[in-house]
Amino acid sequence: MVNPIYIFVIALFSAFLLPVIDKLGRKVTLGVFYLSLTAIFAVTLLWFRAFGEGALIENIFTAGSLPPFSINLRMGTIEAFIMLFVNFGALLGAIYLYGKLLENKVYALMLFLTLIMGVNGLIMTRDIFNIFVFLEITSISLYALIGIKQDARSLGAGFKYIIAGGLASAFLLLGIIYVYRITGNLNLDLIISENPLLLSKGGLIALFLVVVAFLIELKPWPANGWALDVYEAAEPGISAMVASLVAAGMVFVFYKFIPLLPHSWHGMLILFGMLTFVFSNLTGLKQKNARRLLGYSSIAQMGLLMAVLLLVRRFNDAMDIRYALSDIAAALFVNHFLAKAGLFWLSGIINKEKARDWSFNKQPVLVLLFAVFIFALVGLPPFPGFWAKWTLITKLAQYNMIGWIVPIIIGSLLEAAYLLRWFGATIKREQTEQVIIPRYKILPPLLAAIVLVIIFPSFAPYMTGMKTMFFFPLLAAAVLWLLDVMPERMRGMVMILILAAFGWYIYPLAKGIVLIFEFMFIAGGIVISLASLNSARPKQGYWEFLVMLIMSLALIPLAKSSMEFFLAWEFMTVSSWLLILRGKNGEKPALTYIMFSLGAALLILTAFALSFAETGELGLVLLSNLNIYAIPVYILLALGFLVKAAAMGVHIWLPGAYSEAEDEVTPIFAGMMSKISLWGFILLFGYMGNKVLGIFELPVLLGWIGVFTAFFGALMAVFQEDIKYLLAYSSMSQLGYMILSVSLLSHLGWTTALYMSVTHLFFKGMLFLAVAGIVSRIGTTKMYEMGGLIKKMPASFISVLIAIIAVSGVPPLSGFGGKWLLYTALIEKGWYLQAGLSFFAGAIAFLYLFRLIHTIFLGQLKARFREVKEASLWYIVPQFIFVGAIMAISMFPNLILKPIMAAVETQFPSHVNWDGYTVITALGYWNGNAVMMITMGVFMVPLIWLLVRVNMVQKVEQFNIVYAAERPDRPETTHFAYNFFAHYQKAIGFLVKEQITNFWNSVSEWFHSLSATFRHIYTGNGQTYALHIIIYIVVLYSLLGVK
Amino acid sequence: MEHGLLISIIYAFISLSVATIWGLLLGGIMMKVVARAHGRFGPPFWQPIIDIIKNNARRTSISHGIMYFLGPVFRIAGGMGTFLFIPFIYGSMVFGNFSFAGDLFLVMYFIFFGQLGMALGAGESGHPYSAIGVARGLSQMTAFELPFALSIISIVIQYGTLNITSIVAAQQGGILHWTLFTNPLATIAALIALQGMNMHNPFSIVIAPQEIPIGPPTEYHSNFLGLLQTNRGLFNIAKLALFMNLYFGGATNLFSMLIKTFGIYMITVIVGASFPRFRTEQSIRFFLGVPTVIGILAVLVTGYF
Amino acid sequence: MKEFIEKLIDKYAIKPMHSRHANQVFLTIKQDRLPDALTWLRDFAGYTHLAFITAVDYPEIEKIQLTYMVHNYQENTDIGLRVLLDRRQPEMISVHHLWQHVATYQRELHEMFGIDFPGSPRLKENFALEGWQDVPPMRRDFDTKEYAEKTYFPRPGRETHDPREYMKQKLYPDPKEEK
Amino acid sequence: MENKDKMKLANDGLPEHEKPLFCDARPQTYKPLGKYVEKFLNWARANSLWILGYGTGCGAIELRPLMTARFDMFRWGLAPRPTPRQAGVFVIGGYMSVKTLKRVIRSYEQMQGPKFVIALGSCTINGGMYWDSYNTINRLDHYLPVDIYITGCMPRPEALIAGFNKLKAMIKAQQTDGQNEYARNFDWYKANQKKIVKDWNMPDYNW
Repeated sequence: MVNPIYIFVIALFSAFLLPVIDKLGRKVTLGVFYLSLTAIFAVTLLWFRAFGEGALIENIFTAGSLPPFSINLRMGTIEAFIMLFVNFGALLGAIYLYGKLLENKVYALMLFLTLIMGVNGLIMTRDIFNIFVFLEITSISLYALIGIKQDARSLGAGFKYIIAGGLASAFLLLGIIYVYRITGNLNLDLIISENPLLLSKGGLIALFLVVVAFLIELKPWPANGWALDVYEAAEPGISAMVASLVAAGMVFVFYKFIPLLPHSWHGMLILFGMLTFVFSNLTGLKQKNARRLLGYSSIAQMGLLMAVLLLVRRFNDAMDIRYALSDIAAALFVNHFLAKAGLFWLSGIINKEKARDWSFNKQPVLVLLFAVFIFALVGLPPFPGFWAKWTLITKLAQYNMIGWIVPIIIGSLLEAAYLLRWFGATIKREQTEQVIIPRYKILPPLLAAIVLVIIFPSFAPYMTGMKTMFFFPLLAAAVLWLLDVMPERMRGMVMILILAAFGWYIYPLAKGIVLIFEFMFIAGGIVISLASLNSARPKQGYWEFLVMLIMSLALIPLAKSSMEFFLAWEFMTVSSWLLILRGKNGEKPALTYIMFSLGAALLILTAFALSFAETGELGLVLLSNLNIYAIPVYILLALGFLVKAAAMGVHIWLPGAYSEAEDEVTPIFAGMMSKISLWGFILLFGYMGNKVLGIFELPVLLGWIGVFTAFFGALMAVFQEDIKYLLAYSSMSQLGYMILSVSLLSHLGWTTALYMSVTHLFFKGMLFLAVAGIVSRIGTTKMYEMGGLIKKMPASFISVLIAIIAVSGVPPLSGFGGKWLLYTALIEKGWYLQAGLSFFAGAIAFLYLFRLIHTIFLGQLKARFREVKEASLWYIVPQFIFVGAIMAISMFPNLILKPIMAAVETQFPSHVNWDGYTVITALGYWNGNAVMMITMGVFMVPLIWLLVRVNMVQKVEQFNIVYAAERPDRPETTHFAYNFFAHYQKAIGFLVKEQITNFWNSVSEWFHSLSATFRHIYTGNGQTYALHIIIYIVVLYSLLGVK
Repeated sequence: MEHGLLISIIYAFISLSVATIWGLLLGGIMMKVVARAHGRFGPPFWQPIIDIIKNNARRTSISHGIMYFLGPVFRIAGGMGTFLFIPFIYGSMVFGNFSFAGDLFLVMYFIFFGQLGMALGAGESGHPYSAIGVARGLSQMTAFELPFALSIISIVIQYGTLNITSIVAAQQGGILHWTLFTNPLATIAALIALQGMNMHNPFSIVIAPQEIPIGPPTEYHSNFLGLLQTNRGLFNIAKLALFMNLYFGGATNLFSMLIKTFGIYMITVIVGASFPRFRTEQSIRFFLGVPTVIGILAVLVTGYF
Repeated sequence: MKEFIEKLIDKYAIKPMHSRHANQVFLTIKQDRLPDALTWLRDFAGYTHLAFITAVDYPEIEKIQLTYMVHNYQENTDIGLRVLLDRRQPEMISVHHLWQHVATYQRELHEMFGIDFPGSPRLKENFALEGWQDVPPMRRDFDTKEYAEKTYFPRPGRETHDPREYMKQKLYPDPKEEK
Repeated sequence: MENKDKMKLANDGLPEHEKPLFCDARPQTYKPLGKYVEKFLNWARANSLWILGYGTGCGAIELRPLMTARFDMFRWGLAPRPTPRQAGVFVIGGYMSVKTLKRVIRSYEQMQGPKFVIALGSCTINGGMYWDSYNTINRLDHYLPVDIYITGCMPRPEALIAGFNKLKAMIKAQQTDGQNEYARNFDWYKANQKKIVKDWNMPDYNW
């Protein structure tokens, strides 16, 4: 096997060779340069493969004698792993810097090589003085490299770095001297073996000095201003190096020292790591400058990594330590390493100071790269970061260090906040003209991204137990993406086919309640997707995300283990977020949406972690036999699902998300995605049943939340002027009913919930599709700008009419069944006041429903819409499929009620009898069929009477109205539509002042101002930074209790 | 259904026509009563019927469109349906109607059927007053439905059933078995709500002639108006019958039906003759105030104590 | 009131006033000084209310006389400011900026007398006469009887009497004629 | 086809872009139904006369007392109605300025037949004291088919009641048919109306 010494040999040799051969021309020099880098990489690669095949750890002793008389280099699995990435990164970085290296002096190349050598050395050496040496080599070459940009700011940054590094190395040297003084030894392993010596008085000080030096090199918050300046000012290529390579070296050195540290220190150090993680992210919130933003993020990641390295020590059995190391630490490391380097490179390519000015000038590949890196950093599946966070949190819960979960969650949310905000803004930025980008600059980030994607299976520890179908969403999306060349409609067809095939595939797996949900998702998805075929204009990424969303929705009910559940959940979140982002002005709502959804996801994740901690298994079934963590898990899950259901208080993401998403997608959100929270509750109640907290029965609380959601949703819908907002609030209200009825925990209750969710899918699909069709024709969503469209769009009118009759629950249509079941169930259960309030909510629904149909279809037709045509068939057909469905289940309620009841009977005993078409409960009875017949009968009689005399009827036009003996001036002033329920506003409008929205706004405001205050510590002044470092050391010193 | 379809249709027709005529005459009688209270003669008590004949005898009529044309049909279909789902006279084969099809909630929700259709028809007429009237009417409707619903819930708790017939059955045997006495709170709440439903003063904000002459039916005339007026009588009786069944022990024969409906309607008339009109928001606030509290009390008393 | 009158007179070089009774005075003033005078009266003299603007047509002297009547609530006195306009194209400075309701008076005057008030809002809109095409009806050279007869289908057989003569011969018939 | 065009009205008063907003059909004449049926219907019509509550002149003040307890018009089946669509009797309350006449015509045409007109006071007969005004019409019957004139300036409520009863008798005896008359002589009426209503910005027949 190649001796790792050669790494240094190659580096040094070519470094000294370069100036000589530079006479032959820079091209040659670069050739040699790249050749040597490749060689180094090759060596590490070989070693890595070797360890893969189970080679033994190799120790190299210089000067052929044993320590303490020699320097000991070690090449082990971990070393090889780290070095593999380091040298890979080095190679890529060098490629990226090609341009710079071409025009700069040859010393840049030499410095680069020495830097690489230094980092490799830091990783391999086991001799602490040697560590110091390598540290110096690294740092010095780095100062110089930072300077190659040759402008004031980068030089200044380099100088600040020198100050900080100087301080660090000074402390390090002192520490090393002390250590040598105490242990009489410089070899790390020997020192570790003589650890007790170090635990003496002086020893601790020595250790402290060493540790603190590396801490500073790890740029802990807040003593890291200098590093930020470096990230910001230096040439992006170099910043990438700093953020990835050097950081990797430092972290590894810190890792080497961990065995020396007394356990009493761990807690404090973890705390400092976490602080760095949380507060750097917090400070990042308000950051405008792209590279500085990245700087914050990488510092945060370093903090997390450091904390994790210490945390895993606490996993008390060795198996777990290795496990955790290989999963969490390594995953975090790789994730950060590649993503951050890639982002810095991108920042170099795009070359815009402010993060807000970023835009990918019509270069899809850049978009893709950006997406990959950002998602990886945020920790979305399938990237390593996701698995890392999952494993970390589950492990923490398992070794009941639950306290540490909190900062991790907060930090991750903050990081997600600014990264995703940045992503959204950048995607929505208008695309200016295309600029030429040198190929060699694209290559490194591209490779990094590819590695990031293909590497994830090796970090997915639970995938062994997981069904592959949980990756189908990704697969389908990828397939559709590859079919991008096809005409748009064709792709749509393919997408629908994929859905159908998927449905056929999962059909055998689903039964009972699950089957009902699958039916809603797959069948509903297919029908609604038809509408998206209406236009042939290319839709970037539309079908991909759509199929991903629907498939992940369909997968969630099939999840057996919490891992599967959470994975599908995350897929759903991401795809729906991207779909919202595609909307015309979807930027802000998308951000709100993703923040709330991620919050919910993390709550759910914590809950699962807790259950894992207690049961040690991931199966969802085990939720049922929790007892210690039962209440917290219950509450966490409930909260998570409430957020997803947009219940009262956490609903503010909903209107924006539904309304700003494209018109064809909204029905899928409102009709299908909202139901997943219902499934969540069914899961929760199904496994955990009823739980009592203090004097409160939690389901009762949930029921109240549900009924208030229903009430306020309806009330807010009444006062909307924008039709999509109106429908969005109405969906919220409907969800409220479902939450209410599902938390009844009775046979009738669940029947109600399922019945409602199916019918709700039907009529919400109709309504949103009809609206989509109308908007596509007249191009406005403001209701008062419409009016009189019944003459132009009769088909849409019919479907809307049917829909609102169904929504409002007026017999004979199916909606009444829902209402009837609801009240019967509520009264049966004894929830009387809830019944009253929900009845009120149901009555209020009439207001917005009538407003909806009146202001759009009735009243006065505007002059500019006199030529409008009926909406395109692509919208009409799905609507009428739904119309048919509603008619069918109104005529024959058995069609849907019987299966639902049968499905629910597996959970609760049924008290319902059937007599022909009559449903008979303990309280009352309902014969949908007879009602339908009688209604038709009584409808016919007067109709015939009118038709007999129809010949005397004169058809008149819209202005032939009694108008106080005047003639109407123009339709706009005659159509009564704006502020339709002004008196209602006057009467009880005060109930829906925007208190909740204001609350959440102030929350985000708080975080931002907090971040603003913390930013003030970074004055950009070298002395101040030095002072920070000193203070930091003092504080740490006192806190660690070193005497 | 214990007897054949044809028979039941004939029975339904009989009870419908009886109810309609009685409803119209009731309206006329009340006009007469008010007139006498004013010291006038007032119109003959069959005046409403003459008006209906007159309106159907109009030679011309105009239509603003399909929905406008169907509006009155919806309205009266709603009235007929609502009536037909209520057992009119307890234990009577002829006046039993189609109450087998559904229970109390069906009736409560079927009331909306007509209103919705009418609202749509009025909407298509394109007259702003129609829309304003409908907006007012719906708002008020939401308001008075709340105490009414609470009262209904209360009596459902009390009798443990939603089946109107059995609710009536439970009230038989003595005037003291009536809900009026067994559950006065619910009765009061419901009766206040009834004033809102009947839309006489002080709740006549929908067809407020001085403000929005005359609200939704502004554009309706001729035989459309004829249908609407017919429904006025029928629907009125339907509501009265519902209240009679729920709170006043139902009716075992035609005569007691006449008396009771007359009595219940009398309340509305007296109230209407003695109060001026609310503004819309006042009316809404009113219903959400005291009546709702009474309703909640009724529910609490029957439900939890 | 007196001192206001004095002030007015020497401020605005007004022709001598004449007064019907104690608390009502009419002054004739130059067209271009009228707005200042009104402003002064409104803001300093307490004549805060413009009671009316009226016009009289004098074909003899080829003038149209406008009277702006302002009222003082404190001392309950009226001052009527008069201006004489040329009858051939009567035009007057609009004072709607002083009192909003003036615009309506001016609209009416424009319709009935054809007086133009440049800049007065909605001046040209119909007031009472929709689509009137004849000479403004309040001009004295407009013969309403003739107009009515040629326009409004007078019902034949209608006879009119001079009320004085008619009543005399109905109630106090001339004794000579009796014989 | 040609016949159809004759049935259409020109609506010249309207700007081109507003023509589709108004119905352009001509009013029709209607045959009475079978003898006895019509008699019965006329009885109904006569016994429920709905007045269009539209005070067109000073005479409107004389209409109000009819609703009071003293005169109590309801006992004859008279009732005020706020919208022309539902009213059957148009009470012209005295003098008609040209501006009012325009609205009156519009309202009259919006009433559904059979419809009757009662004209109050001498102004409607021959202009009364406004006989030589520049802005008040002289004889209403040149613009609308009047069924009953009630003389006086102003007629007292008793006179009105007498008038109404006369009208009822005429309806029962089927002597009055204003609607058909208006339809038959439509062009003549329209010409007279347009002669004095200069800015005719409504359709020729306001359905």
